[in-house]
Amino acid sequence: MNVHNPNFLLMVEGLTVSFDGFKAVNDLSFYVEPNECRVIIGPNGAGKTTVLDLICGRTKATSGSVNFKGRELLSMREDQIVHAGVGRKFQTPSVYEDLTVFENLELSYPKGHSVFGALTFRRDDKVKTRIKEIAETIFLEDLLNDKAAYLSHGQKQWLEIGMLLIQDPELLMLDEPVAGMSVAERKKTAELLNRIIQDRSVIVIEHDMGFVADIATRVTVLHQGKTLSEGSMERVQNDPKVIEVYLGH
Amino acid sequence: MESSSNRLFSARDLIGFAVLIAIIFVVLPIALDGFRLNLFGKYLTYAFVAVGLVLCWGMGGILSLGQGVFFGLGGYCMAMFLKLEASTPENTSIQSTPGIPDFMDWNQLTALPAWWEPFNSLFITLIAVILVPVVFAFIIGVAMFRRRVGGVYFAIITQAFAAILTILIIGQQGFTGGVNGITDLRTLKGWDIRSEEAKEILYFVNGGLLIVCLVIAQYVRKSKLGRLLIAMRDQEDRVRFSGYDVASFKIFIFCLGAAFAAVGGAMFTLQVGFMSPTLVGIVPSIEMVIFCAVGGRLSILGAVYGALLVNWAKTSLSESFPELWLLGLGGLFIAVVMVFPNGLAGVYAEHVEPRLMALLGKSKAAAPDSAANETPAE
Amino acid sequence: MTDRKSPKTTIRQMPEPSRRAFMAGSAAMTAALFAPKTLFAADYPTEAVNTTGLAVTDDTVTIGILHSVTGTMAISETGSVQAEKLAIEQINAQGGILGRKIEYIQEDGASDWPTFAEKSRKLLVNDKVASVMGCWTSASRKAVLPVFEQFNGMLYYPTFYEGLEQSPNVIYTGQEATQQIIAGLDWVSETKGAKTFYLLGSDYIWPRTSNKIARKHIENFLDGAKVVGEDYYPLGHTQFNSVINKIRLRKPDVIYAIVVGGSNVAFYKQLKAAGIDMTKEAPLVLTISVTEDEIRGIGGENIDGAYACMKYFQSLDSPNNIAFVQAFKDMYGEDMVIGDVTQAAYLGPWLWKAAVEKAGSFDVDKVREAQIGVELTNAPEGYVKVHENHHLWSKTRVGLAKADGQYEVVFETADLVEPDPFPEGYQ
Amino acid sequence: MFSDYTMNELGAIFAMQGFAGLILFSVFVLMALGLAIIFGQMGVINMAHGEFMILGAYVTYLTSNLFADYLPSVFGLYFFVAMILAFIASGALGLFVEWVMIRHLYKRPLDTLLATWGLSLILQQVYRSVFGAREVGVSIPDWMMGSLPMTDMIEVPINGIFVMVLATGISLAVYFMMYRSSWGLQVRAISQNRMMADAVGINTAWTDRLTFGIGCGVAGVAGSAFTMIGSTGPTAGQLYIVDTFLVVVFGGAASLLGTIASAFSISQAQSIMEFFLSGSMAKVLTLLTVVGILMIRPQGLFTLKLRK
Repeated sequence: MNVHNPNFLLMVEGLTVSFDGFKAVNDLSFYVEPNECRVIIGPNGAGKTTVLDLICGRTKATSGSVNFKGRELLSMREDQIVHAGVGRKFQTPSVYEDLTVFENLELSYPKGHSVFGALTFRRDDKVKTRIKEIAETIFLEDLLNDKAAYLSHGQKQWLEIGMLLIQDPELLMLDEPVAGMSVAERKKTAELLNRIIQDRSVIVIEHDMGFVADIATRVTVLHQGKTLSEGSMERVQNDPKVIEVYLGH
Repeated sequence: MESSSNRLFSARDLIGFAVLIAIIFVVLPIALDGFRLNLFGKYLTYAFVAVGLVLCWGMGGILSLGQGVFFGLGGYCMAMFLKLEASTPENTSIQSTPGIPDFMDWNQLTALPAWWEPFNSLFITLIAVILVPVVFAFIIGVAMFRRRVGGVYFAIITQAFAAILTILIIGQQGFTGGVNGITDLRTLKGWDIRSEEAKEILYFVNGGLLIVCLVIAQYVRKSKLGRLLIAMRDQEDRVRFSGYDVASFKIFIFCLGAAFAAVGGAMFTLQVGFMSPTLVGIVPSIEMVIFCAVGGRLSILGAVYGALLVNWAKTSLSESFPELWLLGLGGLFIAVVMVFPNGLAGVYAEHVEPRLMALLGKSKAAAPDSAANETPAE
Repeated sequence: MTDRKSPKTTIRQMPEPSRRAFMAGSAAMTAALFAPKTLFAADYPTEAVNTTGLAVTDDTVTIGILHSVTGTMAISETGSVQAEKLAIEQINAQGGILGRKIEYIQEDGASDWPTFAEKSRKLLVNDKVASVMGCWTSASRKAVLPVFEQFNGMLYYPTFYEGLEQSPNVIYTGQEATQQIIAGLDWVSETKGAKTFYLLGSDYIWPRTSNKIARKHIENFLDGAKVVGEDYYPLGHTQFNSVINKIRLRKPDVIYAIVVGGSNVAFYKQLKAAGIDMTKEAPLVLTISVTEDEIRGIGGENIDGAYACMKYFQSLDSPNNIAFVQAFKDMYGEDMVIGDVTQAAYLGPWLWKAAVEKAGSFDVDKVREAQIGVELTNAPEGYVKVHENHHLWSKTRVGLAKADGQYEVVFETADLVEPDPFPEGYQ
Repeated sequence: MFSDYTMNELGAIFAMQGFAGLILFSVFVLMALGLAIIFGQMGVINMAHGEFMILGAYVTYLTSNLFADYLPSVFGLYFFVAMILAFIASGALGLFVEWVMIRHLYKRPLDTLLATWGLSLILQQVYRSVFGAREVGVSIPDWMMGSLPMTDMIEVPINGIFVMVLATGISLAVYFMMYRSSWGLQVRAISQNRMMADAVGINTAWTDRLTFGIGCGVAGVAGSAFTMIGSTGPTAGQLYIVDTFLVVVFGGAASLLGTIASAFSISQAQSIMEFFLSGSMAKVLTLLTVVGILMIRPQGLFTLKLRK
């Protein structure tokens, strides 16, 4: 079961978590290929965010297995999972409001992550160049010295995406990246996401169907902690079970 | 900003440090007589703790109500050495067992306990002053932070440690001197620490060590670790998912705070001439937090002024209005929390500095005057 | 039986000459208090009586009062401050010392030992006070002791304490442990036939040392008596049901209690509630830590029937004491009570005055020398005399606690008990 | 150590020791209930908890004096009046403190700790100025000071029974308020999701104030009851604070049942150890055990597993 199939980057098998008897995720299995963009959809309370929490170690699973490039993630600490190559963006933008945009990105730069490393970390040209590069990608190159607290909601979302990009993860997990954005921001974000998902695997939770259709390689529909349907956007949209619980209401 | 914050001292920091150094090494020694200077030396030992709290609490969000434990452990290590030196067979000839500390004799001990033996050596003592509290902090830190205990729970558990250590020291009086503490300390390697010159020299040594600690604190603050602490305080999960082992950073900063407190404790013993469990307990530990809060929980220099101001106010208020002192201290706690959450440093940054800038147009001329406002005038 | 009269343990008598002096001097000294011979400052020029730069002017002399006015110890130390101020006022009313009025600087030790050390330094170094009345706990005394020795100050310390100390810079106006303990144990053994003792105390040096002395005395010098239990609780502990059960199990004749502070209140209330009736003979309670002051907190009805052993009780029926109690109440109110320590604190300024006048100087070295052998014949507790070990010769008394919060004196030693801060048989 | 005693004696002692443990348990429950409400439901750390208790004790003292002066015939009953007055006085002070101070600090729990510590210093000084530095003696009605002989060996202190009955009564009252009243529902709703509670029309400001007031009032009743067993002085409240917090934290802050279970285990452990060891070491060992367990299980004995 734990043998890694090189066809898949991530293998989730039999994943279950129970909160005082309530099974938020129940015997869930799915597989993500390299360079695939998987979108998870489902009604509220289906367990979408919990699945991401389980993969990145934020919530401890009751049973099951999450295999990433041959390594079992369930027994690893959050920071070790990050170093293994998994990046996670939260639903509400979580950036360091007391620090500048530059410092936000710098903290995510994949160097100096031990105590000693952090004490001796030098802000050299390589670091600066890389931060500028990322800042341009996320449309914040002019705001590098502003405190993150002063950014708009959409800009904070971008900043958080940028903080993930600088880590250059192989698997990127995004929880509702366009929620709460204006139409213009949403367009820009879609453009941004389309660019950054090119050379990595991505798992996205999203409600906006137009957006989903735009980016998804495959779609997984969750319902009450289980897979209801899986496949291409077209196939899922035409699945009567899905229409019943989610799309049709 | 990118470039300036990369340097250890910005121009503003430099001025701040220069002013503090001038106050500690020039203004106070000139303005104060020997007695008052020794008092300010004592206040400055609390500043070590307050600076450590700025790093732990202000920046890292870890509120320890047990800093007195580390202050006390450092102080006790130092006191044990000095007590052994003071307990020569000649000085203690009246005892049934000459040559051991007096309180051991009163408690029927007839030989020095084995764990006192290393404290015959100054070298080992100096190592122990730092190491014992740091190891203790490390054990607490690993146990608590690995299990993600934080916030109020951490505060209450550290408070319990302060209570436990106090009861233990008092209960084991044959080994610790009990409620009296370790008193009547006389010489350090033959040098009489009670004389006026010694007290003056100790004051300057104390000031020097404080500056060293401040520079270390400044380095930590300016390093990436400093920014990480703030990041952890506000968005612990985000830091974790940026690939940091949050617990190890918390353990580090908690141990660093403990080390600072321990140095303060050892200097306290040297300057005041004794160590007692009243400096270990809950009340002094909470008072140390208030020194930090009054100075400004985010400003390492502010913490020093906070420790000086509160203690100076305590001494002078309790000289003239002993009954009012508690009301004043209580009011100060509430005022700092409710009205000035950033303490003196916040008041300075928000009100004093901009006005001075506007008045003088130049920061260089402005800083010394304004810092003087923060300093208790004597 | 032969052991009992071992020279180390019996209550030693005053040396004969002193006793004669006492008899003869008694009347004269009493008169001195009420009709003092007036000394004029002009006869004692300042530069002659003060060669070491103390705070002495042509018409005033400044002393220090150093007690806790705030913090947990304020409860106990308030009485001492009041007594010292009363003594100073009375001395001033009689014309002061060497024609100089006493002024005082009061400092608050705030129940915090480093603060005591700091304030004592201030009093001695900055204020140059001629002497200090102060301290209550042993810890505070230990903290200030090196300061007094370094700057050659003079401290009058009022509390009964554990002994094991004899500083040239302290006059101990309260009893040291052997003075207070042994007479009481002998009394309870002789008159009550007590054989078994349960020792109990708050966990710090005074109760532990006192119980150590008590245990040695019980085991070595009381015939067939033994200690059946010994227990210590942290300061401020308020739950004594477990120890009360232990006491029931061991059935001692005497519960020997040295509990202090707030714990006292809890202990006696719980003892009473547990049905241990102290007015009955066994077990009886003998304490050395409850003065009339403490009873106010405990409540007289809760300690009714217990015995206390100390040198002074407010109910002492002598003209000296009646006058003292009246003066105290006139100054501080009718509802005031006076305990052993309060009375001992009252002695401080008087002892110092006597020594200064004997020396004809305020200089600490001369006062110290003159202090030895100084007598007060009209002290509230009766006759006292300063021993060369800086403690006082004094009588020890046993009082029976009454529901009204006073003690009835049921026993007093025939002779003055010699202070013995380093008792050899008890180490 | 038991060889000298008969089985009969030993049985009696163990029975009484068990009872001593139960009294200690009741004392802990009384101390901790008020704090459990405030800390558990509101997340506020009230370091002045002990001073609220002492306020109740002083109210009891005043009431006893009043009865002794004006109603000596019914003096035996004053205690019940005193407890109600203590609840009202401490509760009213609690309401006031919440309004002036606490409500501004809900987002900063660590700061409530500092501010309430300041409050405790102020209250101590006020007590000292009003009632004097000395402890006051509260006269307890005679019927409460004594013991009931169960067998010729076993005696049970009446005030112990009183404390136990009171602890049970107040626990039940708090339980019904928290889990059977609409106020309790509101409090629990707020503690779980303040914004949502606000949105569905719960007057969160008033509910908070009332919660804080009731927590303080319960502390006042506890203080009133403790005049039977402890001392009443300006600084007496400080004695309770560490024990109280440990009981609440050890139980798992949000759980009333946890507080009671933790009070039970800590009191039994302490009471048993006190019997075999010296009191000081028993205390140290108890505290160390509690802290040790908290390190292994920081969430306390009872917690809800929540989905973050």
